[in-house]
Amino acid sequence: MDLTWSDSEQAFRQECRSWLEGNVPAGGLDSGDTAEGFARHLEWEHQLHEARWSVVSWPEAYGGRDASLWEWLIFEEEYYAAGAPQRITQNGIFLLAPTIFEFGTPAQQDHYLPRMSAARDLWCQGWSEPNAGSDLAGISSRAVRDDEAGGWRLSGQKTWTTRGAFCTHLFGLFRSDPGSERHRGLTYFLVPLDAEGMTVRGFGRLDGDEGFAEVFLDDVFVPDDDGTTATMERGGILGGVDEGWGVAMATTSSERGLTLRSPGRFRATAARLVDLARDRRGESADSVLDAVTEAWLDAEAYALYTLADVTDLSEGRSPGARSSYNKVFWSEMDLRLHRAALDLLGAEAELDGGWMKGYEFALSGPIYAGTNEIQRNIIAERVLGLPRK
Amino acid sequence: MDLTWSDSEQAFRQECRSWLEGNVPAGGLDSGDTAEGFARHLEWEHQLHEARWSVVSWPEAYGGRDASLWEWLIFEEEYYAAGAPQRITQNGIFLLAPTIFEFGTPAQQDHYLPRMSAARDLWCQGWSEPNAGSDLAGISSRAVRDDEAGGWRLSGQKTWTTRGAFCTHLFGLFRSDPGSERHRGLTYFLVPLDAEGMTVRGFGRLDGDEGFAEVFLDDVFVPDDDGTTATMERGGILGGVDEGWGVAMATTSSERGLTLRSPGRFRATAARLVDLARDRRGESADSVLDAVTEAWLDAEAYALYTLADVTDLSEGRSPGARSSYNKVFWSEMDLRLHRAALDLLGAEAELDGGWMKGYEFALSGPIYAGTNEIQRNIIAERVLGLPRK
Amino acid sequence: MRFAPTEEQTEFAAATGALLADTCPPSAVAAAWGGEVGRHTGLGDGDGRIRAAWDALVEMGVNGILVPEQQGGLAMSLDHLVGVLEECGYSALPDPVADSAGVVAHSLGQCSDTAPDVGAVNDTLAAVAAGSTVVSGFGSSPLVASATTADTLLMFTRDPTRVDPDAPADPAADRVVLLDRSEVDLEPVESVDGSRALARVRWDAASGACVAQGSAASALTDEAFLVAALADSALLVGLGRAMIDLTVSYVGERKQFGVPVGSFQAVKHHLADAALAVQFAEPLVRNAAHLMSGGVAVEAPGSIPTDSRSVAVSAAKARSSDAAKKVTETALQCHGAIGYTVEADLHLFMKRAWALARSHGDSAFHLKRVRRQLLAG
Amino acid sequence: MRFAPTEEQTEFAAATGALLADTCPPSAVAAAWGGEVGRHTGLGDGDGRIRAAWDALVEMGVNGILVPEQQGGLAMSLDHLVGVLEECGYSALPDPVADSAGVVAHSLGQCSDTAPDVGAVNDTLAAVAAGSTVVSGFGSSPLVASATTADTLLMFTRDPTRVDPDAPADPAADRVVLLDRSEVDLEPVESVDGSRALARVRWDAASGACVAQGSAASALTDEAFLVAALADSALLVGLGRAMIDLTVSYVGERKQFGVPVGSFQAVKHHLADAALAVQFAEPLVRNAAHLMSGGVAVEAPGSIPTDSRSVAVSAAKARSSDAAKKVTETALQCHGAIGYTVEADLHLFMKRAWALARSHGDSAFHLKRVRRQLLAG
Repeated sequence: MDLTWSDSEQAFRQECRSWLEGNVPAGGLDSGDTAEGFARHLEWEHQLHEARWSVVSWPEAYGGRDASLWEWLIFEEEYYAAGAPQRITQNGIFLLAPTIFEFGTPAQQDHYLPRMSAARDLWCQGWSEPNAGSDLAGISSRAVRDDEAGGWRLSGQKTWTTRGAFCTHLFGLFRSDPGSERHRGLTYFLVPLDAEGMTVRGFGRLDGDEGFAEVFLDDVFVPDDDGTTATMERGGILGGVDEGWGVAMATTSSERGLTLRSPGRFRATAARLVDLARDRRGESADSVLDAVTEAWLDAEAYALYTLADVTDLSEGRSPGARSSYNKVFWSEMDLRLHRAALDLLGAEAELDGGWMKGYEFALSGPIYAGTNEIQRNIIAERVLGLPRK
Repeated sequence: MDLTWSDSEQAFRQECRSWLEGNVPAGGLDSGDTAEGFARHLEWEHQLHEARWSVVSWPEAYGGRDASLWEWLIFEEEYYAAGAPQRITQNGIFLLAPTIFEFGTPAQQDHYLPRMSAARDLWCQGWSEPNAGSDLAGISSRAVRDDEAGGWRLSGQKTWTTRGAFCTHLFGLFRSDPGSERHRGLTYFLVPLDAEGMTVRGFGRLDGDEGFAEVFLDDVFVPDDDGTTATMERGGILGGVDEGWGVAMATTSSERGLTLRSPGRFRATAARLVDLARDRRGESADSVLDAVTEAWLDAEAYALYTLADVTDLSEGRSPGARSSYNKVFWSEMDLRLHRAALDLLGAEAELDGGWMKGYEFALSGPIYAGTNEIQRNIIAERVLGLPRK
Repeated sequence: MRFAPTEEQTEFAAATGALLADTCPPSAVAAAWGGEVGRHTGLGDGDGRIRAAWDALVEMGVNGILVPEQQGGLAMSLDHLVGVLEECGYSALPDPVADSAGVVAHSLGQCSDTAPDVGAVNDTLAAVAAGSTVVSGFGSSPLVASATTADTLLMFTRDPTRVDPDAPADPAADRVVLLDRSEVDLEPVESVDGSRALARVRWDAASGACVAQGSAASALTDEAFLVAALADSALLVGLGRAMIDLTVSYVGERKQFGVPVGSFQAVKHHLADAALAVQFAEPLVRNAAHLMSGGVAVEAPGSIPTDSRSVAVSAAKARSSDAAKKVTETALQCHGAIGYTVEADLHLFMKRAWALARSHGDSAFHLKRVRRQLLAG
Repeated sequence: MRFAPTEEQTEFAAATGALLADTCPPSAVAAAWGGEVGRHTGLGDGDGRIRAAWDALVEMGVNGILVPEQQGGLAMSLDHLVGVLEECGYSALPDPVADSAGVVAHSLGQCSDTAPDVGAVNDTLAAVAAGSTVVSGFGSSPLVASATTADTLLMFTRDPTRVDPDAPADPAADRVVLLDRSEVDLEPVESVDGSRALARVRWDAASGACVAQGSAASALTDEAFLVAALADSALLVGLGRAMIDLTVSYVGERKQFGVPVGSFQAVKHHLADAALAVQFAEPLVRNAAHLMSGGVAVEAPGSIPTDSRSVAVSAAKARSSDAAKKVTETALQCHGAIGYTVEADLHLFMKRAWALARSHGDSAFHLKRVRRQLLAG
């Protein structure tokens, strides 16, 4: 065990902290899930990119700093501790980029990644459909081969597309083999939201923000890849035709994807919670102060757990089974953190402030990216080895 | 609403209280699940019977007092509040007797019930088998027809038979139709434990008491009922041949069976818990005192819930769905009560005292009489109406 | 011994439920947020009222349940009212029935002979029965729902949730007054529940019609606070039931992996636990209502000597708040993503529950009150 | 930055685990209760020792992990020991390794130069490394496991769980001494875990060899208490893992309704939750061990200033105790009736967990310690 940071890591932290101190907008930004808020967030993303903080762990060629996993953790800690804005580019960077790194052609990487890091292309995910939520393999949106035009025609409906109303591009799975069922015969498509035949309808999230969208595709054409920029601008395929499931799954469990959610965000929330509790100590019941303490302990435990994961990854060992536990823990911890805050606020909790908004947001954690019920099945079956049937 | 007791109920309570004050053994009795303890408990049961307190709600002819459900509740409250001994006759009185009342012939009723109320026959249940625990319909012990001898021959193995090592009789289900499966083809038998071919092996419960037994049946003969005492002494059948499942189920959901567990026991435990908490207030953490308060609230809520159930029953309405909630609640409440007590005791909790024994006993609550997982399925499917498949 | 509503009470509540099913469907609740019905893209600009429901309830006599006959009321008890309030919760009615017909009617009824300004008290009681909207607030600048549309406000100088029980405030300083809406300073504030039409009320304790002062005001404040917490509890039980029903209905239809979501054991057990919480909260609410109606507590051996009314109400509020909060999270999780939108009705109920669970003392506050009494001796 | 045991530590722990799998199977633990192996019909009359396991551990050097080289030890750290203790927990070893090799060796090592009776301290350290059994107790008449077979007892006058943190005891009154077993008064008492061989120890603080007194004794008491709580935590993590493994194995085989019990979603989720609790307790234990070994805490922005060693140990003990208690109930529920008997091995692990979860401060005590530091500023 050695829980100290190296000199270069310390320097990285210092550089990061200084920049954030000088640049994070005072008072924060409004939600990135409203049209006005999104525009301001976009400016912020451009600012991050210019200072090369938008994708620290990426190669320099794509706008990154070739940062190590440890440095990425440091960046995240500093970012959240500074109260910096939520990342509207997150779905692209965390969910799509690892897939492009692994399955994209060199030309695709060169085309898409710099535009993503610069927040020129803004990606939303197109996994869910009205009848394919938890059951992702239930996808029925289809890709029909058009040999004559040399490409594919996409039709169907995607939904619960976070920030779909404001993004520029969509990535998602489409059924390319019409006779296929379940996981087979799906292809991973990239497609611009301004393509002909595409309709985006924003709708209200729980907190009232227009964060979600339904995306209707009516014969949207995606040309075959000829390696040219002009074609790639009209979309493309990641990995092979009919191999979309494997492509998508390979990176949903990526260490930089959703399973390794950086502890910085939760520790920052925990620190704010402790501040609130100190303010309200005198008027709060013991049970609430205990709940605050438990939630803070959660954040500590999660941070340490993550250090163990990153140690494994950095030393070339797969954390494997361990990572299955992460999503259940962080999503339920996030709820505990926010519940404790609302209980500190008492009658004032219903005011539509940061903690209530944060609670509403946290409520989505146990649902998205595989409900926690599915995650618990995975823990039981794949980690503990209980029988599937 | 009228939460007062009538004059006659008050008088009943007073009579009950006076008798208990004069008769409950000071300092209590040792566990009824050891050989020595059982003998002392048996004396106590005889004492109860002589004063007509063993089965207050039964007809006077069978040793009861024709008490109303309200009076039964009062008796239970007073009994537990007085710290009177656990009832070793409980399995017969709560599980078997309602079945005899409903399905027994008049001769069976006249034979078995007075002997049960007098604690001359001591009944243990023979539901579970090594491969039929939660899945009661998985019973494989069999009853083979012997026309020549005029009766049935029982073989197989029953297990987790509470106090089987000390009882005199067993009631349980046996597969009488060899070609039958699951719930069909079972018959409800009564059989003395001293019958030829019967072997009882006691084994240790979690708390170390020899409370459980395995009962091995090897060609145990049960003669056909000819209405004579001599025959009934050798056992018999309740309800029809091959109709055992319906017979057993009709009364496992009986209001006097396990679903309506009287609140007296839990309120008495809660009162002792509060006493302990007052003693240890100064040295206990807030979270433990909160847990005490929550557990006490559970007992209050359960007592009130039961009053609503008994009101329905007394006025001829079936509490129906409501009663499905009872078992899950009281069994988990019993755990909360005991956990809180152990936490008050801190390092002294591991001493093998009353609270630890009580905790160990409480741990069986969520398992027996249909695990709480099965109970929750029932709530979801039969009460809330969720789809079975 | 009889632990059940009377037949009359059961029928009255059922009639209220039927009336609200007609006049207060989820679309009407959504409309009370303001904006386009069923589409909420921000906080509401509605006034938190469903006039058709209110008028129908007034006509039925609900608002006068606790009002004495002399003032045109039904002179019934809180026992009677809680069944009605459960129905109001069940349909997420945003109108302030609990306040007007509950806290206000009960409080004014307590001092219709003794108030310094008996005239104002009795006029207001009569107005309540006739459909006037009177809401209540505790403390010098409380958050009050529906204040912006209220005719009158019943204000208490002391907020019992803000007082250290180890150092109780001076009873002589307490004062209770009736104020016209024009006499107070209203600052509308955004609640997570847009139909709450929440406002912060600032007021001058020296103004208005005096209902009680000194020790009488102190006793009245404690009493009114108990009624307020009890009324919230009844609403929360109704909200809990409604969310369970909504969810059961949804998961019975929604299919994933080729089967209804409701057939998964995890979903079944989540909902069974939610139902358990509501089931065992309700008797505490009914018991508290009975005691607050002057009923005698159940006598049982070994009962802990407590101020049974106060403990009973705190028990009801603690458990109904916890149950309702638990149900919101269960309902949302079982709905999945659709529950996380304002396209589904669920959010109307959840947000109300979040607000009420913490109004007039949250579960932690009330648990502490119970603990204090229970472990004091 | 590196949050993982060294390769050497991992290998040492694995070797310990392999050794214990041989020498400390459940049947041996059952035998340590006394009575017929595998049949417990009452509390044990065994002495709570598995000599073969103890001797093998001594030979391997486990008992001397914390003992300085001059006294024949390995002069390693608590970092090293916790991995070994997790293995001891995993096999439910009843022998007092945590006490002898942990609390005692660490405490005596802290004052091998400064103790009033340096000779006794160093002799005892050497004896520990060589396999002598030394156990510890806090307070004037503590419960001490394995006291009846111990050669020596390290006794602390102050029990930190019994002191009101608002009115700390007078440090000058503290005293720490070493006593031969013959110098104390042992009253065997029944523990729920028959292999604990528990006794109440009454002793005279003026007797024995003085290890520390006054402020040095006070500091040593606090330090020893942290090590004791940490050692319990490591054992609890091991016990938790063992019970999960036992249960997974059982429910994979046991069939009901024609399928393995482990295929029911409710059972899966129970076990997933149990595993989650243990997974996220373990890093807290490792972190606490690191800090107690002199390691520096992770630096992160916005960290709350706390006494990091004390908070880290309390965090570890609180979470490992809660996790282990949760696992006992889950394991029993998933086993069903067989778990409720002494025929299954499970009870040996559960009962140990119940005892250790509440020794040296239970989760409520340690949570309060964390809360006090966290919310003080």
